[in-house]
Order: sequence, then structure tokens, then C-alpha cells
Amino acid sequence: MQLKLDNNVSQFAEEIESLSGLKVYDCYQCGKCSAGCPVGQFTEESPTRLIRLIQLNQKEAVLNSRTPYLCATCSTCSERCPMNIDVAKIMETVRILASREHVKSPVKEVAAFSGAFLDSVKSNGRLFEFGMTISFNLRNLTPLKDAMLGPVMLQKGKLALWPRSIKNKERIKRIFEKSSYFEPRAESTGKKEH
Amino acid sequence: MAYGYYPGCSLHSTAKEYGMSLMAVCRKLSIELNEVEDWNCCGATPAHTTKEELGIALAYSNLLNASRQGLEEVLAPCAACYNRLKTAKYALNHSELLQKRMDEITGGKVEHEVKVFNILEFFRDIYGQDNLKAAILKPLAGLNVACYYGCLLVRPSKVVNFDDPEDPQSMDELIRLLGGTSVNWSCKTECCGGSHAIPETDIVLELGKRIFSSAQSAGAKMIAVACPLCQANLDMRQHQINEKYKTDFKMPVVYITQLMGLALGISPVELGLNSHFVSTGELVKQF
Amino acid sequence: MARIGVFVCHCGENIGRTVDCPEVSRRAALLRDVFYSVDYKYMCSDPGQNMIKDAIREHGLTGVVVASCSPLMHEKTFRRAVTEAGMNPFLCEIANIREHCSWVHEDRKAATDKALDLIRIMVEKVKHNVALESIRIPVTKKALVIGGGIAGIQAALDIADGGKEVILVEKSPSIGGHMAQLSETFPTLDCSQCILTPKMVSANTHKNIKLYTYSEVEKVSGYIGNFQVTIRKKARYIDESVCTGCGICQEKCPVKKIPSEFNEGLGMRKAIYVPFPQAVPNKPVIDREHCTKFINGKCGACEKLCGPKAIRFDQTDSFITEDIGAIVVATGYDLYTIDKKTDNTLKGYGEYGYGKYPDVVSGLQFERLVSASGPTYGELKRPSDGKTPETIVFIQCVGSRDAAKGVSYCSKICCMYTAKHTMLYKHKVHNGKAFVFYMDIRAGGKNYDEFVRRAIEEDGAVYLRGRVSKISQEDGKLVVMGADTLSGAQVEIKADMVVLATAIAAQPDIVPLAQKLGVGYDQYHFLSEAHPKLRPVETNSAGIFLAGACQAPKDIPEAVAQASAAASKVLGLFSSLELEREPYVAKVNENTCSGCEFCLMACPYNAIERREIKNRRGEVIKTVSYVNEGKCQGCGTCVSICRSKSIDLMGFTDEQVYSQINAMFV
Amino acid sequence: MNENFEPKIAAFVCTWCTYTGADLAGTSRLKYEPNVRVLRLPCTGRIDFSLVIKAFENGADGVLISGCHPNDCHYNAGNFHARRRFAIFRKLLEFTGIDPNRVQFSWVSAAEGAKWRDVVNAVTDEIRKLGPFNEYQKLIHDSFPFRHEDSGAEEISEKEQVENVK
Repeated sequence: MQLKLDNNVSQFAEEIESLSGLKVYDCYQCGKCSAGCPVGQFTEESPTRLIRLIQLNQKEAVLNSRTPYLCATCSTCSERCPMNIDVAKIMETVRILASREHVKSPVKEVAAFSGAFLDSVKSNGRLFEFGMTISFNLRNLTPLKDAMLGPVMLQKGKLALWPRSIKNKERIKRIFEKSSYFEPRAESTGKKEH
Repeated sequence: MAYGYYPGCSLHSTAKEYGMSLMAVCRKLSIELNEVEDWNCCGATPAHTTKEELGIALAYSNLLNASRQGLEEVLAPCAACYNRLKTAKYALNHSELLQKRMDEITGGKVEHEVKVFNILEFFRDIYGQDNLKAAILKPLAGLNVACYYGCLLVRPSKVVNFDDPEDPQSMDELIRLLGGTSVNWSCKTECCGGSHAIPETDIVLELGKRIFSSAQSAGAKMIAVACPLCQANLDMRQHQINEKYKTDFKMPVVYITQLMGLALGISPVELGLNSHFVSTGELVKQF
Repeated sequence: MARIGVFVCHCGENIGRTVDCPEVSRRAALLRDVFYSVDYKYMCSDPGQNMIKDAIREHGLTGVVVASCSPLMHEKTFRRAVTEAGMNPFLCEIANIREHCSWVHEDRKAATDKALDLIRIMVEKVKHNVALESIRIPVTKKALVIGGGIAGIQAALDIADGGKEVILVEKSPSIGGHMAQLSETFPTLDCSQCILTPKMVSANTHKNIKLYTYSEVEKVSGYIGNFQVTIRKKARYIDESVCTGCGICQEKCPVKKIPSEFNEGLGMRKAIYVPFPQAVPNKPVIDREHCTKFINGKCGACEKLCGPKAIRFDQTDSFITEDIGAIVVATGYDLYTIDKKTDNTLKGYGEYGYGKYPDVVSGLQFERLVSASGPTYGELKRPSDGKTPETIVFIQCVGSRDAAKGVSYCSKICCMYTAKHTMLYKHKVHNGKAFVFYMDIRAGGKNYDEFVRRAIEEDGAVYLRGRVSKISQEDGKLVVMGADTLSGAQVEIKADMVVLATAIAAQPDIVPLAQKLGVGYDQYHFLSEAHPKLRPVETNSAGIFLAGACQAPKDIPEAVAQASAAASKVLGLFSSLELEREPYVAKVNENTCSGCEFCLMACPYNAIERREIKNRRGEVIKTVSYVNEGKCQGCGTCVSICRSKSIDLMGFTDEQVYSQINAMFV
Repeated sequence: MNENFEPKIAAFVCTWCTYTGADLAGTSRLKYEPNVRVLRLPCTGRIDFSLVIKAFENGADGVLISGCHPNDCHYNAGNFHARRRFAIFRKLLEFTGIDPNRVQFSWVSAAEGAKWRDVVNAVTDEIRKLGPFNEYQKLIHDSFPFRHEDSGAEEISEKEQVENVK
């Protein structure tokens, strides 16, 4: 592997900083986030490495990394970071940015699940788990995944067969239509919180 | 006593017994819960990892409804919902720009502060430990419980600002108050992979295994939770974990409200203790 | 009338090349009140200086301006020269026509004009100069050293060996400090106590050192050469002059279970105790909080058994006042508190379980566990069950370089002592394996990097580049979850023991002392040196010097070097009967001073005091400011803040400065 | 403005940092504009801003004040006093209609010979652009008997200084 670097080396990091309000260059690659990451053994790029790649302008590699999708959003990394970097937020930012730039998710199951989940919320205002699971399995082309659990859940009354929608669906429609990828941030981003 | 109540999607479906047991406990303690009218899904993980504003707006919309209804204190028993509502509040407190955007997106503005409580805070700070203690009929004597907080109750600590993120104590205190024994174990706040429960099964099996072995070696007979995601994950997947890792875990994963219910003398069926994947028979026998 | 002489130097070609010196000299002679003007090749040479001296004598000059190089270069030379001709040195000023003119300009005319301007400005100044006398301050030739660790001991011994008296004050019952707790020292692995104990004994027996242990500095007043220091001698509840140090009291004391400070809580001590066998002085103290006699009046076993009858339950703190000429602060360091339960202001490392898992220990605790004088007599046994640990994980940077939970700075010594720990461990437990989590290895120093390499190459320590996220306990083992960023992998190690290389922090009670001394400190409460490079042992308070880790994290060689440096500063100060200082100090015009005291607030040296003006009947008419010349450093901040123009700075008076401005442009 | 105009600039510098830095510029043989006349003071804290007024009164077209960098003051905090005073003095200049750029403030350490050169050149350029400061000198000449009434403003500024110092 060879990285070709030029004077624009901080471009991607600045983009992430302005989108997330976090300071990417505060990271000194101590590895504490990677050390405690619950999905660490399932990812190729550790969070430490992913941030390093951001620092070195490797946008394509970062947006195509599986790591942000496998992130369980448990925030253990953010909680323990010695430099107060919200690592989980960086993962989230990369994921949203990839979606905004129409980069195909390298972990199709996670993308399919998110899609199915949000479809369900969008049309009902609430999660309709039975429908969502079927929708996920169809999107994911694994129609029989966890099929054994379904009947038991139904039997135990844990899956409703019909959606229970909210009254004011307009509200939800509006939220889905109007929400942007990123929250607005003032020009001077990246101010450290103390 | 009447408080706002945000059940979230799970308490009506996969976490039915959480809702049932909470209702039973509240009836017993004469706590009146007013459901937030026409509440919607908090967005959970998929919303905020897809669009930042969507994650905030879905949660904010509920705060909006609660404030219109005049609710000042809202109980969010589901740890995921609690976390999302707290995150929305935190983000809005720290950004006027975001507040403006939320007003645009939802077409409304929260009129007064809506405080959000998780289940542990609710019984500790709002209802009060002394009141609870007075109502106990059947102390959970001899019950070794591993209190499992997971991620969302305690992290990010600056957002939820609830308990020590490394070694929280509030659920342990509650178990002791109910007469049970809380074991000292290492995985209290380890992630169970709940947000990957459906899409990435391998991950959750591995994480679940770690949690069960830790609880078992600490001498726990069951795991108590306050999060529907953790419960579903650990309860539903235990069988698969045993298959994959050739283990023999038979550890009921119960909601803290179910244990409270038992201590308050409510029948196991009323608490939904019959709807678990891993049998709660041994536990129920004692009551 | 003023008779000013102007002496223009060519500085060989250095000035002459760009500035037309004869022309400047000719035009300078035309300036008002210039009585004599001359130019010469090298004014600083003997003939040049003689020209000045002769001119002063011959022409009765009242002031001299030498137009030459920077005053920072030769002001002293020329002032000495005029003194030799009988002129007050402060009537000589320098016009800097080299560094500020000939060397920085190319245009000969512009440079020549500017040189003349610079001379005119100084001529106007010198006309308003007044004869000043250097300030002489008597010096009490007795030093106070605060802190009896290695730095304090070294400074005290060096000053004492230089023939001057020293008062050495140590707050704990024995001198020795943290160094006495160490097992062996890097990079030579010599036994810490073997090299320290002789110094401790010398400090106690040296004829020039007066040792006050279990004592603290209560009050400091005065200024360089003339401090008055009050020392609080805390009650030991024994009569030191009678006690023989036989140890029977300690042996018979029934209160046994008090965690020993010296052993970092890993061993126990009695309620009457000598902190460690080699303690100096070897006299016990009674821990009032735990002593049964003090708690309920019973017991008193020590009193009954003491042969020379040295126990004094009724002893109280006593106070000693000493006149001191110079102070060396050597108060050392403390460890960062890893366990948040002992300090709620810290976030602590809950994830490492320090305080929860007994086998997670700090670096200093590990020192005690491998020390021959430690609770296990040098045999490495882990605290929980006394087992010999077969795997130890060492974690560096615990608290250091951690803005979130600890301190942002690097504690400097941990890389080295961790390498040392791995070696000590390997030498004691041959089949043991040491793993080290590090972020960077900072081993700059003589034989330091070689030492770390030896730990890796010869003693088989496995270094992993990354931090540890969590330590948990399972089946009697500590499960360490770390990362190795070089391989990009998570690392899980099941260890028997974990040693945390804890950050070095300032002493928790240093701020009140710093404020008593008027010494600055940084955000972490390390004391501030006067200049980070060129005045590393001085403080901004004249006569107060720093030694050791009170200034910043330091290892033993550095602490000792700084201690000797501080001692040499003290001896330098003590080498003269009186101190001589440039008389550039502020003076108050008491007639116009309104006593608003703004100057008191502005003065960075607390050099301004209040003085009451009384009438003949002894009634106070008003209070005015008064400048303590010993303390005043001459910055002039008070001058510009004074509303009634009642303070002036000698050497830079308003009159002088305004005259200079008036002469600036013609 | 007039390119041939050679401004007269007074510089008030502290002895520990800027004066030594200017010496370094000399020892390094760096070349810069010859318009500045340096007045050495122990510390920028000694600079009462009436010195600046005095310089203008005597024909200065611009004034440069330079001392140690923040936290490097030989006397702990004199440069902070100067900076606060300067901030207020600038406002006063603005209020009176004087272009505040006629007074420049900078930090030059003893190690920054090159910076001293750059500062002197930049200030000379700036003042050259602003042109001769005739208005003030004319005012002084025309209204000499009354000029002490102007010092009312000076007192106000000093009072504010003190409050800021607190």
C-alpha cells in the first residue's frame, strides 16, 4: 500500500471536521478506541486506523470501509478517548457522508436493515417489527434468516401481524422530507468541549 | 402521582413483558402514567446513522407532543428511546442553529422543558427508594443477579449524565433494595451488539457469549436489564450462542421491572415472565 | 549647566562602513550642551576608554554618551570606565548605533542621520540622569531548603559543603522522599537506598545542616538576602532529644492495621512508627488519629515501656523563626490519583479497576513489591493472594497525555521506569513474561535508549504500541483488552498482575506554599522557573530557587543536577557580604501620592507596601505607597498605572523619557 | 499616498525581549527601513500611553509598541498591562477620529530578529500609506494653550485601564 500525499492532505479531515464539529487532528493514534471496540474482531480497519486515513486524506478508502457500518454505536470509544474525541460520531459522520455521496454500503445487511427500519417508521410513524423483518430479509435477499424465531415470537405475542400507526402521519412525512444529512454548524467548527 | 410515559415501539411488541410488568408495578404502587399522545418512533440507531437531523427530529417530535400535553417529566423505560431523547435534548441545548432547524422541520417549538427519566432514575429519584422499600412484600432473598446496563443507559456519559459509565451502581442498589444480591462482574456496560441484532448475527453471538460467561463466572443466576434491545438480543440468541460455542447457558434475562413486580408480590404471569425464550421457571418457582 | 561628552565609535569598519562617524561626531558637537565630541576606531579598547576618562577629567563632563554597540554589550564596560574617572556610572548612557543602525541599514546618509538622532536622544536623556547608587542589600548567609527528597538533600549538602548554613525542612517524619521508596534505579539498576542512605545520613550529621522533619513552612516574609521564615514543627509526641530510637514502642504498639504510607498501602504500620528502617532521623512519631491513647485515653503502652521516657502525649506544635538569605524549593511530586473514589474532581480510570482489583497496582506500589525493604522483602508476590505473577502487563501513560481523564503533559520518567520494571521482574521471576502497552518510547538521555532496548532484546519484554481500553477480572485472572496499532489488531492478555505507570502530578498542597513564597505556578501547579531555558533554577522572586520535580516531572539525575545548580546559585549569592543591584527601582512621591493603591495591585512582586504618614502628634494623616527596594525589580508597571504621577522609575524617569521623546524628531 | 514621504516612527520597546531581538536583527545583518527610533524601557508595562501622545506631539507619524510575547514577560505580566491599555487606547484613538493604525502593537521575542525586521518594515509601509500626521501637529500648534484640556480623555482612558487591570 502506498499513499500519495500532497498539500491537500488535510482536505478530507477538514470536511469531516466541518460536518461533525469534531477535531480529527486531535487524535494521536493511541489505539484506546480500537482496544475496547466490541466489534473490533469483525472489522478490517480499526477506528484508530480509520481516523488516521481521514487525517491522510484517504476519502475513498474511508467511505468504502466496513467499519462505520459495523459500528454498534455503543460509544465505548468516545467515553474512553484520552483526547475527548467522539469517535462514534466520526463513524456516524462517515456513514452519513457516504450515503449523501451515494457510495454503496459495503455492508449490505446493515444498509438493508436501516432502510427497512426507516421505511417502516416513515409509513407508520412507529416500528412495525414483523413487516420490518420481512422487508429486511427481502432487501437482504435472505428471506429465511431467523425464520425460526418468528413463529415463537408470534406465539409469545411479541410480534404484531398488523401495523399500529400513529394518527398524525403528516408530521412524520414532513420530518423525513425536511431533515438534512447533517445538522447546521457555525463556521468555527471543531471547538473543543471542556 | 402522575407522570408522562413514552413507551416506544418495543414495549408494545418485542418487549411486551417490559410494558406489562411496568404497568403492573405502577398499578401496585399507585403511579399513574400518562402516555405521550400520538408518540412516534424515536428513530433508534438507523435514523441518526442515516441522517443526523432525522435522528434528532424524530426524538424531538415526541418532546414536542409531551410539552403540548403539559407533561414535564417523562419516563422512557426503553434505554434506546431514553438515549435518543436525551441526545436530542443535549444537541439542542448546545446549538441554537439546530434548534432553529428543528422548529422548521417539526413546525413547532417545545414550550417548557420536558425532563426525561430512565427506569432506574424514575424509581430512585422520582418515586423514591424509601417508598419502594415500604411496598416490598416478598424480598428477593437468595437471588444472585448480574445487573446489565448495556451502553445506552450510561453512554455517552456527558449526554445522559446518569451513572458511572464504567461501573454503574443504580441497578445494583435497586436489586439490593429488593432484597436480592447483585454480583460484582466486569461486563455491566459492555455492548451486546443490540443494534446489530438482526443484520449482523455473528457479532451479537460473540458479544453475548462474553457477557454470559462473565455473568456465570461471577456466580449470577440471571441477568437483569432495562433495555428491550439487550433483553431481546440476549434472551433470543442464547440458544444460538450455546449451539455455536458449545456452551450451556441457561440464564434468564429479565427486566428489572419484572423483578420489582415479584418483590411487590405480583404474579409471574402478570409480569410476563412466561414469555421469555430462556425459561424463567426456576426463578418463578420461588415466588 | 550640563557638559556632555559624546564618544563615537567606529567599531573598526562595523559602524564606520555605513555611518560617517567623523561627520556624526562633528554634528554631535553642535548639539546643545554637548561640550566635547570625538570619534575613535575602537572606543571599547584601552586607548578608547582612556579617551573617555581623560575627557571627563579635562573638561569636567557631567554626562557621557558613548555611541557604539548595544548597551547590552558594553554598557558595563563604559560605566566602569567613567567610574574610574570619578563620575557616577549612571551618568553614562549608550547610543546603539551598531545593532540598531549601521548593521541594519545600507543607505549611508540615512544611517548617518539616524545615528545622530540616536545620539541626540541619549544626550537629552543623560542630561536628566542623576547620580544613582547601586542598591546594596545585606545578605543573611543561611539557606532554607524546603523538601527532603533527593533534590532537597543534594541542594542542602552542596550548600553546606560550600560552608554555609542550611535549614532543611521536611514535612514527613523522615527525609528521603520518593527515592527512598524505589527499589533500583535506571539506567544502571543500582539499589536506590544504597546510594541514597549515605546522603540522608550526611544531611543529618552535617555540621552546617539543621534538619527539621515533620515540619512545614508556616510563613515567609522579607526579600532576597533577608527572608524571615517561620517553621511549624508538628508534634511528634516524643521528645527527640531523649529518644534513642530503640524501637520498643513501635514493637509493642497494639494498633497494627494502618496502611503504611511508605509502602504505598501494601504493608501495615503501627500507630507509633518510624516510616522505614533507614529513616532519618530514626525517631518515631505517633499517629494521633489512630493512637488509642488519643482516641479514648486508654493504652499508653509505649509510654510505659519507653526506657528513656521520651513519650510526650501532651506535646503541641511548636514554631521556630529563622532569618534566611535564600530559599531552595524542592518539594517534589505526587502521583496522579488513578482511583476516583479518593478524589471526586478526577474522572479516574474506572475501566482499569484500580482500587477494585487488588492486583492492579501503581508503578510506585510495584517498586515496593520488588524492593528488598518492601512488604514482601523483595520477593515479588501479588497483593491478592501472594502468588508469584507469571504474566504482568505494564500500561504506560496512565493519566499522562490524557486530556480527558488526566493531564496533557508527558510525565517523562514512565518509559524508563517501566522498562526497568520489566527487567526487575524478569530478574526475579525467570519464567515470567512482561507485556508493555506504550504510545511512544521517550528514552532520551545518556544510556537510556540502550536500556529500553535491553529490556526488549535481553529480558524479553514484549512492547505493544497502543493503549488499554479495559481491565476486567475473570477466573482469577486480569483480562487486559488493549490494542497494538502497529499490527492494527486488538490484543487480549490474561495477566496475573497489571502495573499502571501513573502520571506524575504536582504536590497537592503546593499552591498555598507557592503563594507564601510568591513563586508562580502553571495550570498543573508545577512551580515556574524564571526563564525556561536560561534561568531554569531561578524563580521570578529573587533569592528563591527551584530544584527537582516541583518544577516539572524529572528523573533522579535531572533532579540532582538542578539541585546542585540551585545550590551554586545560593552559594554565588552568599559569596558577597552585600548584594548589589542596579538601582532601577520605583520611588514614590509621598507628597502627591493619594494612597489609591492601584500600584499595589499592579505590582507583580508585592514590592509596594502601605506606609502611614503621621503628624507630630503621631496621628495618621494619610496612607501612601512605599516601595520596598529589595523586592522591586524595576518593571515600571506601577509608574504607568499611577493616576497622580506619584511614582517614578529611577533610570527611566518620566523626565528622562519625555526628554528623549522631545529629542526624537527634529 | 506620497511614495516619497519618509514617515517618522517612534518605537517603545522592552529591554528583555524586543530590544534584544532588535539587537539580534543587527548581529544577523538583516536590513530594514531606517525610519524607526527606538526608545528602550525596562518593560512594556512602563509605557504610559501619554508617551505615545507625546511622540505624536513631537512629530511622530506613527508609533510602534513591542514587548515580550504573552506569558514570556520578564516581569510576569507587564506586557498584559500594556496590551490591555493598548486595546483601550485604540478605541480612544478611533473615538477621536485618529486612524488607530498609527499606533501598532506587536510581540517580538529576543530570538525573533527576523520578526523585528518584518515588523519595522510593515509598520513603516503602513504609516507611509497613511501619510504624514499633520493634523495632530497642526492641532498642537494652533491650540497650544488649550491642549491640556485634551488630557481629560487621557484620564478617562487611564481610569479604564485601571479597571481592566483589575
